[in-house]
Amino acid sequence: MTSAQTDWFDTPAPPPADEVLHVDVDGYEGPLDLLLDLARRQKVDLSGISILALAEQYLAFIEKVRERRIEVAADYLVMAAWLAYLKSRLMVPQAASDDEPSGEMLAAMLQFRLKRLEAMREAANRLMNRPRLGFQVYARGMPEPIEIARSAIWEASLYDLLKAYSSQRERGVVAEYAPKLRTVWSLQDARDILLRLIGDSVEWVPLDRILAEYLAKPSERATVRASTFASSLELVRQGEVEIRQGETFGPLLMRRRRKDTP
Amino acid sequence: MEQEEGDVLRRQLRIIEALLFASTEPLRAADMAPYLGEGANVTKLLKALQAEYAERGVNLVRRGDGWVFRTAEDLGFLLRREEHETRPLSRAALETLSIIAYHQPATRAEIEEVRGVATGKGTLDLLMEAGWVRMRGRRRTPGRPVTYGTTEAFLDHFGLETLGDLPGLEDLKGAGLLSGRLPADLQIPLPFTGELREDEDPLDPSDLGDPEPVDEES
Amino acid sequence: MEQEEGDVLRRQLRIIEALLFASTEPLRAADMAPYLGEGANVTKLLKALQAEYAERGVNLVRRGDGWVFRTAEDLGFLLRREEHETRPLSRAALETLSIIAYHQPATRAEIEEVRGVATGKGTLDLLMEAGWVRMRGRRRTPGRPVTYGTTEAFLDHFGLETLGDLPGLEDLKGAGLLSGRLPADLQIPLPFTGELREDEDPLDPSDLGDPEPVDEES
Repeated sequence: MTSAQTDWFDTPAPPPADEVLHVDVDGYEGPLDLLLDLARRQKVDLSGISILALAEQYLAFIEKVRERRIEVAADYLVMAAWLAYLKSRLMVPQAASDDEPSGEMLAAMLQFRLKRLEAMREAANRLMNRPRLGFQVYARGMPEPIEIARSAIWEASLYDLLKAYSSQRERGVVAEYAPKLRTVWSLQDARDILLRLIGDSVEWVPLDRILAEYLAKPSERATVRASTFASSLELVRQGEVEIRQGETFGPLLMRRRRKDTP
Repeated sequence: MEQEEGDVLRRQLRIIEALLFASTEPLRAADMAPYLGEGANVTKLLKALQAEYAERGVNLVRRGDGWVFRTAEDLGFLLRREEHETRPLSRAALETLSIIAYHQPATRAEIEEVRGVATGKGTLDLLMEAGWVRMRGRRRTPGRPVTYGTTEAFLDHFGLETLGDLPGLEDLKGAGLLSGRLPADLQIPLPFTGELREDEDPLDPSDLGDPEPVDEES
Repeated sequence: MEQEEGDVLRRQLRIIEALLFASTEPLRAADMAPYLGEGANVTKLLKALQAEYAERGVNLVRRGDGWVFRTAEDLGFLLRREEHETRPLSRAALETLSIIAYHQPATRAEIEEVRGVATGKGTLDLLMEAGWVRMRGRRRTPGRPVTYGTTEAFLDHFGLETLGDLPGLEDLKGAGLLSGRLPADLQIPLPFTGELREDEDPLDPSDLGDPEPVDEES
């Protein structure tokens, strides 16, 4: 196997130092879009791109995003896992007995997909730049009523028909709508749990760390934060705990109030 | 020099030709002048264009102060005004038609059950008149209600080869026509494409004149 | 005799000219044939008329199976009106449109494979509502997914005579970028595209989330 001497191992393009990646995935339409954007930043033709470097950039990017605790859709993580796998295939020489696709093949395929997406994007641009009807090209402004023999007096398209069908089936569904039951922490529950978790600790501890085990479930995260925060204000008022926040949007720190202090 | 002048003239003619063609109302010479550059003699250009179109199927004619393209008068037989304009199908008719398409053979009661409102007899009549819906037979249940189905003309109009080409649940979701948040038991039937289903009888001979026993409805 | 034939031809030309000029939508040869009397060669007439208008400010253009008069493209900059699109297309919609145009017939899964992301609600149905995209039929594969393609209105809007005029089509074909599937030697789908081919095993669970090399054999 000759995997060690291929294009994919060419010197990785240096990451553009002057360009700070926006640490946010909201602007991207999926992992492929993000990868294409990263590839574009290398400012070379897609055919000459280093897939290894690209994979590293993607992994670094996702890592950075997660450090900032920005939630990343599963798609991005699956791609990250796959790229990590690809990286391993590219860096480890392939055993002759190995039936799995070689790293080069996987990389070539990713490159193909990036090229294809870019080509479609360019095609869309070229389409929109054509002389379009109603923008640069015009139809007869004053059509004259000429009767062209048509088979139907009534006009309806397949789309109209399907839309009519779908919307009335959905209408039927809405009538049977039952609100989804969600777990909600009552303020009393939140107060009890908070007091139990803080215990007698007089150290400043971030609220999120106190609540770590409860915050793991995404479906309950909002109610856990909201209810405990509201309860904690009440506890402060009653002189049970103290709260501190160093900066705007910084972590909320909490501790048991020492009884001996006035 | 003359060649150049001819080119300019040709270009000016093309411009007023396009302007007149695309305009939604008659244009006056003054409306067109700004498009032609300085010193253009619009009236002369219009006369020239009029002469070019004089023998064609479309003529350039004056309407008050304005100019407009109109079908040549001797071809007026081609024009038939407002008599048979195609009209969009009403929502009620579209809904009824789509239910018949998917749920056929369907009785009127079944159509109403899906729609949740009474279906006026006029709606079914209209769909039958349009040639898209037909009476198929009678359901073998008490009252022997008439069953409705779609016609060949229906397939033809909507560009379907067979009823099996109607998109199913997943397709409708995929096209964004149905939202994802639907109960799992929501079903979209496969239209029955055969001649008569086992629970259907052929139409009675007397049905052919009279679409359905007249009953009172709101 | 020849004179007479020329007269008939002239009259036929005037008739299709009038019909086409009067209409804002493309007309098919079959739409016009009934007005021409028997034995008229509509296609030949259309070509002749197209030639007559080739240099004018208004041109006769083909749009799929239809023919229609449109203002000349080179005058576009002059006629350009300050109109704004009522609803500019989103990037997702634009990409989806071009994928359908260049890959048609394309299923939703194929569109998603190219974009690497699920098609949001309001993309396909918006394109269908605009009249540019239609459901064409079903793919003869398991599940029989609906296939999408473009319409004549799409050709008309973007000024294309046929799909073969799509910009860059030949280059893209040549580069192998339009094959519905990946090139034969590259058929290893990414995880997010769904199925694996029968000759493949999925990644081990341990591959996921472990960025380190996992190859133990070598």
